[in-house]
Amino acid sequence: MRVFTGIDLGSTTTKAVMLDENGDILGRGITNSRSNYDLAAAIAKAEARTSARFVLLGRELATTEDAAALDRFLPRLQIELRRRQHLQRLEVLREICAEECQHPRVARIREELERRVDQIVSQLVAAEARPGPLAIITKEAKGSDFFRDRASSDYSRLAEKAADVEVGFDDLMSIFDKAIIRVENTELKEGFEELILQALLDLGSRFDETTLARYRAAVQRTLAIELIDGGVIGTGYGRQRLPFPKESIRSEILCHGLGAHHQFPNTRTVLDIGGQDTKAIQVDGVGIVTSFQMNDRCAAGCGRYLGYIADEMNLGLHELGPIALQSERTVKISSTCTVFAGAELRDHLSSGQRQEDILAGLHRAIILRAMSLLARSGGIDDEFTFTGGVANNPAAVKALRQLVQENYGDRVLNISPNSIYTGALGAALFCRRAAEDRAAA
Amino acid sequence: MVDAKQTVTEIVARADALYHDLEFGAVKRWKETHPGGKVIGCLPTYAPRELAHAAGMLPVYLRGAGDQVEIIRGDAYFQSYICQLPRGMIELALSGRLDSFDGFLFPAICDVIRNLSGIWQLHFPDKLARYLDIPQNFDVEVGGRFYAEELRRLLTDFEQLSGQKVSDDALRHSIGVYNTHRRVIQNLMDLRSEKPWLVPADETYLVLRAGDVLPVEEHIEMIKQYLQSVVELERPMRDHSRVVVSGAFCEQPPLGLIRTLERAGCYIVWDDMTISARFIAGDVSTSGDPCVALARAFIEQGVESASVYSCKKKKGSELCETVRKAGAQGVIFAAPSFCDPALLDQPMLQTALDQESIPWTAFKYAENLGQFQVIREQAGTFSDSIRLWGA
Amino acid sequence: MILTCGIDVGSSAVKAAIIKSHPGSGRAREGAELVATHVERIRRRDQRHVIRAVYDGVLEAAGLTESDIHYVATTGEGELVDFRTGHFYGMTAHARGALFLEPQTRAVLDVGALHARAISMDADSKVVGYRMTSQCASGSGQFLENIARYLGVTLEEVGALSLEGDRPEKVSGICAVLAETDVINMVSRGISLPNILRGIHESMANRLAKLVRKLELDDGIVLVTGGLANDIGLVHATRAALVEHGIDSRVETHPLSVAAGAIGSALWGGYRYERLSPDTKQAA
Amino acid sequence: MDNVDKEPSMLKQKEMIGAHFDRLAEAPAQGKKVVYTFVPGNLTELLLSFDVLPVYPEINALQSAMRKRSGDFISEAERIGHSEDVCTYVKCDIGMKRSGNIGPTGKPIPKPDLLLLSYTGCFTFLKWFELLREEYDCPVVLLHTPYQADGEITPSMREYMVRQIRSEVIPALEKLTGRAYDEDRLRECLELSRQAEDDMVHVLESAQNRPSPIDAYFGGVFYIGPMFTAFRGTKAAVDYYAMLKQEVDARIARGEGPITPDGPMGPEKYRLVVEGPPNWTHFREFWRMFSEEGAVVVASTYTKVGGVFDFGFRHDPNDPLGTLADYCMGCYTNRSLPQRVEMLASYAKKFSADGILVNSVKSCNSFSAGQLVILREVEKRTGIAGGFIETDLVDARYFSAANVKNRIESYLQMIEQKRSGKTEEVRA
Ligand SMILES: Nc1ncnc2c1ncn2[C@@H]1O[C@H](COP(=O)(O)OP(=O)(O)O)[C@@H](O)[C@H]1O
Ligand SMILES: Nc1ncnc2c1ncn2[C@@H]1O[C@H](COP(=O)(O)OP(=O)(O)O)[C@@H](O)[C@H]1O
Ligand code: SF4
Ligand code: SF4
Ligand code: SF4
Repeated sequence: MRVFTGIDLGSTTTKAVMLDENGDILGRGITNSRSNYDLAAAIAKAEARTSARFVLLGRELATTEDAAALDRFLPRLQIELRRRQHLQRLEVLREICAEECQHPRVARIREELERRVDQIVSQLVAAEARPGPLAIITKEAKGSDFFRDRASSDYSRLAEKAADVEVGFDDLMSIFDKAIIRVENTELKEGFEELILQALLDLGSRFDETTLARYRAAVQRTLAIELIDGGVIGTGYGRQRLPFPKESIRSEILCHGLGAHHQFPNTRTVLDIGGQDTKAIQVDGVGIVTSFQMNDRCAAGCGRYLGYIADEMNLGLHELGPIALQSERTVKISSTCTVFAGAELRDHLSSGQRQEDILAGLHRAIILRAMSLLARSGGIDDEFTFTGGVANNPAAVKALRQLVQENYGDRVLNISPNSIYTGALGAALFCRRAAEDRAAA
Repeated sequence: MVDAKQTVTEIVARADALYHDLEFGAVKRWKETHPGGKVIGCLPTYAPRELAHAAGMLPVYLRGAGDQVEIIRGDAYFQSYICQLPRGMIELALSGRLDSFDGFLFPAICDVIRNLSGIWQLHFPDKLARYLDIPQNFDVEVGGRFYAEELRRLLTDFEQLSGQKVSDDALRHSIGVYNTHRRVIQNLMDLRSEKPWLVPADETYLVLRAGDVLPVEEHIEMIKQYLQSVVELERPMRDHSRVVVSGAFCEQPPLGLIRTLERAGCYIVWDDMTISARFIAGDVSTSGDPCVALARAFIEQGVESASVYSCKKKKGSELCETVRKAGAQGVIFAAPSFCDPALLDQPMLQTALDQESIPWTAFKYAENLGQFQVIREQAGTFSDSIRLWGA
Repeated sequence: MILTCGIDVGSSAVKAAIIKSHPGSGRAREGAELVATHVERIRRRDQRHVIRAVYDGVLEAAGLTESDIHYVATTGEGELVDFRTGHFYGMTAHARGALFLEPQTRAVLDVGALHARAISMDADSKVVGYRMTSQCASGSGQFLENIARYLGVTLEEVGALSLEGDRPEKVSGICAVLAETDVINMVSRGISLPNILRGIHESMANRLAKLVRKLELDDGIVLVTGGLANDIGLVHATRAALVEHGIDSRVETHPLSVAAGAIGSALWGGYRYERLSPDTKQAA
Repeated sequence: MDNVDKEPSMLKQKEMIGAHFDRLAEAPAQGKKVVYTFVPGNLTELLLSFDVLPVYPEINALQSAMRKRSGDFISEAERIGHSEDVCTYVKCDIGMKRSGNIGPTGKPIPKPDLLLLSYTGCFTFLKWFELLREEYDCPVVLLHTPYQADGEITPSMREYMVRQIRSEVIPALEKLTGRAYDEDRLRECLELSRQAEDDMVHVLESAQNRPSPIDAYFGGVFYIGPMFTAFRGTKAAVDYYAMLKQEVDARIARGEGPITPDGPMGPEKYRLVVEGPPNWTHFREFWRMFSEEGAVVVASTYTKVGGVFDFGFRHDPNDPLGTLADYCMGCYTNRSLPQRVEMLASYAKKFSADGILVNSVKSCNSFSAGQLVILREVEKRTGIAGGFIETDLVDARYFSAANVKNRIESYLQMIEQKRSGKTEEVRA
């Protein structure tokens, strides 16, 4: 089977989308862009392949199982699959943490440090290994969360408890900070085959032998399908850094425009808030970009801003939105400078403002900047699609909804659960199109 | 005593309400009581309000949207490296807050305001949008003549807008009213430099800003009453330094910033924040051709300003003079970010101050600045250094 | 004997110092002694909580109790210290502290988490001029901290690593956030950690040098204070940058540089304490 | 353009400019008077008639940038207290002065004997000369050009200018040179200007051809050089433009596109109208971002800052002072926003452009404030695609190559996509 891949090398995250010959989405993959773009692209692509296999497995199973059974089974299988991947990463984390503890810098407290770090990681593992729908897994299944974010917020919470005069919070965190980067840049050893069989085993007790046998057979058939690379198109912030020829690169503006159009064909205006840039795009009825604006050289008010805030508050990125939603009185925030955000936040906290009110203000501040950009690009037409990672954040969406209503009146606001993949989807569509053109030529 | 305190509180509360009311309720009320009356919005810095007054119109100074209005559409019109004021203006206009205005006057002050007049012409073609060129030639026979003609042309526009023919006598009368206005303001400024603890900076500022929207006669009364009452108050004198604030003639600093300065230990004994009402020093002649009189006054009695070419040999001598007259110990340069006129002026003014050993400090702001810590530190250190070591 | 405590509440760390000085030693506080200092990073904790911990910490280090202290002087976000006696502004305090640490100091380069400022002073620690970075956080400590986090090195390692750099890579962006991307790119291009860090240091140093350059300096030492004084890489780069900008002042740092603000405010506290009226003294 | 074949006009221009700087360097020794003045609204013919040499600080600034010296100059100006926020042309010039005032050819630029503040349409010029006045001990004479706020030149404006020229500028020049105003000499210069102007307009209009034989923005800044500076009103300029015209006509005949720093441009793919000044610090790199993609600029407004000639204005020897006034008031920088919109829209049509691109420079409020509105209006009136990039004139810190390239690429791809009209639906 020929597959077409789009890779969106964002400033903070790298996303991959894989299409089949009919243009249907087969798989998606995402990883943090951090230090190595090539590696990030490889990891995202590998993830997309894994998830493509999973979709194919679904197709195979559909030939033998009835729909209701599949609906029960597949999500569970996916959860188990993710849990497996997650546990794998935790083990990598454990190893690397142990290595980091050997650093001469911490020689003074090595033993105690080792013990506590290991204890923390074990607690993380224990929490993950517990059966049932885990926060991390369901969140991740929504396509929004990262191992890093989740692990770091859990880790720092546990670290705070584990810290004392002898081994300080700083000591514990510095081990994690160093380790997590290496963890993220490690390609997982086990591939789809091992993982899925493991996952099946985990679920095994719930099915009878014959069903299991059918499932296994489907897995085998899936594995037999050859995924032939029909091409890759890169886009996004780091696209110039990829070892792609020029004709395999598309501007992220066009990709977001086309991706959004594909998701919601009536889209006329697209807002994309990514890690370091915000784009306001106008598209016509067939997905062609007619005008666009990007933030200028200052990264104020972009996704990273939320990242800083989350770090500052010792929360996971995904927790910010829900907390902000509880606010009843939004605090006015003046600075959207990403770096200053932390200071301003502390300022308000120390003047007695409530956390949720401040957070609501921060979200509003980001959206306000986006509103300016939208206005600059030509306003908000019906329908309006919000893409990029920040679209996963319910408080940002709420602020956006409100401001759109106030300034433009009624507009249909589209948000895909896969909004973060919009750029990659656009790239994949371009890729498939290019292949068709080649075939036609 | 109790009365005085109450009067001051009331006046300040009223001024505060006017300051914060960006729906311009006062303008709407004026229109209700003056059926058919026209309102003209004037941008900073100096507008010859006498002309509008004589035509039976209400001239209102507009200075951006302050720190209360969220700028959404305004940003769509200006890049990040342009000051805040024009965004605020656009935001006010597009959100309908300026609907009760019948015309707008854009005095020549900088490229931004100048181009804003063009934006207005493009966007609001049914309202008068008038750019007023001011002369940069200070020969009464050359620049004066040109300016008098410009004023006359403007007056014709006003006459058309208001439907009122303006006689020379009417214009002379208006000039007389504004002369009184200038005098009471001068009295307030004098008190400020004499006893700054009686007239805190934020209060003075609000009272003066009330003159942006109030009919001039009302504003004269307000200042008079304020002056009368405030001198009766027992306000303690603090161990503060005395400073002049310079550079804030156009886009205004947020009220919080003015308060921050005083809290950090600086009495503001003179500033150019509301310079528009004091742009002409002294009275304008009420005899002869009134447009010529206004033009002459501008050329001969106009204050030093960043937006006017300075024909004095030494830039800044006027600022040094002001410092001396107001008994200030230092100068705080507070200019809007990206304000070319104010910021390009500063090095010259600073050199002049250095030569006279007058200490100064400088920072930038935007009308919607929300954080003042840095400024507080800076102003505080400045005040510390004057107080702990000053003469 | 007058015991005063200075507390410098910064945006990333709280610093405290206790000073013993003699009555009648005036503004100069001749013979004042530093009894103890204590510093803690705030790191996502409640500031008030940290302030208390730091105060307790410095008292413990000095072997004193709260009632021994005559005057608690604050600087920075002093409002948060509800037990303070008086407040001094940042630059006044830093200049005083710098002079105490190094009597030849004529300029202070205070590089903290969010701001950098250059302060010139006279032999009496009077601030005669200063320059600060603007409302933009690029080139500050927080920026360096983020980068370090990205690169997976601790702050303590940054300085030494940077010194190993031999072919520093220029950071182009002005914005701290966008510079992060620059840095990411560098890593992916295989630039070594030391060269990246050195490049960042050089770009920060260049900004600092520009601040210093705007001051009119007499002879004497430029003392680096604030948290980044600990970063020898930055100090080293700053030295080079100043030379490049034609400033021949000597750049020094002091092991207690980070506490300069706290020390300075404690010294000022002693001065003010003597000038307080007897009943305020009682209350204090 | 070192390793690329140069056309004769390029060499001639280089020679002309070199000679001018030589003359300047020798001026003090030769007892020649030097006058500093500005490009927009310059009175070059009048100066020539008095036989004084003009110096244009903006030109020095942009030359410094092209030679990568502007960064040091700007930081020198910031050192002495200038804000990061203000126009970098000013800072570059002040910094250059403070660093010894060495011109682009490495020879010193003499001090002014007179500052002729004849400027058009920008308040910063006023500040600039106030600042220069502090630096030099010399007389200043100011010529205030009233702004075309309502899109027209009124008799009162014209009178005001003529009166200023007559009662202030001319007496100042007479005093400086010790010679009387010679109106016949001025008329001769104006006649030469008129001739050169005809040929220059011909060259600029040539961009209507497909492919366009010139790049009217990047190439354009070279073409306007002599005309906007020391050479208008000279025989040398007349010859230069005649030569240039010939070359361009020859390229049209051969069906060739413009010459870029990397040699002749490849096939023309996009035709753009550009508003706003260029960036000088990365001039070639910037140009290359366009030429490599096959984008040619067919008309620009920047090439009109020192005079708008393509709507019919020519210097008129029969009304010497009046024509100078009209010239000053007509410069692009003195035109109101509605006039600028008008002009851009007419270019889009006349030159069959695919897009209008705004290069907004941080330095220049005069140009930049309102450009977003201009862009929207032109898009609305012409229906062609608008694009927006941000750089700066001479401050390299504000040129983020990756960022600019990204936007230009996206913009051109957008035009391409729009043009090809390829879509999912259409293909399905
Ligand atoms: N679950 C989530 N909740 C809130 N914000 C999220 C979530 N996931 C991602 N984000 C935000 O999305 C940003 C990344 O968005 P993305 O579109 O991938 O940016 P880029 O393409 O620039 O890397 C992050 O900086 C983060 O702020
Ligand atoms: N050893 C070190 N090396 C480099 N930077 C350091 C070191 N220790 C602290 N810092 C930096 O110093 C900063 C804190 O400095 P400080 O002067 O206390 O700032 P503030 O007063 O704003 O809290 C932190 O941002 C941290 O990055
Ligand atoms: S603040 Fe300055 S730049 Fe802005 S409009 Fe006013 S004078 Fe012009
Ligand atoms: S203000 Fe903040 S986000 Fe903007 S350029 Fe500066 S550091 Fe970057
Ligand atoms: S603001 Fe613009 S027109 Fe004015 S001097 Fe600067 S670059 Fe030239």
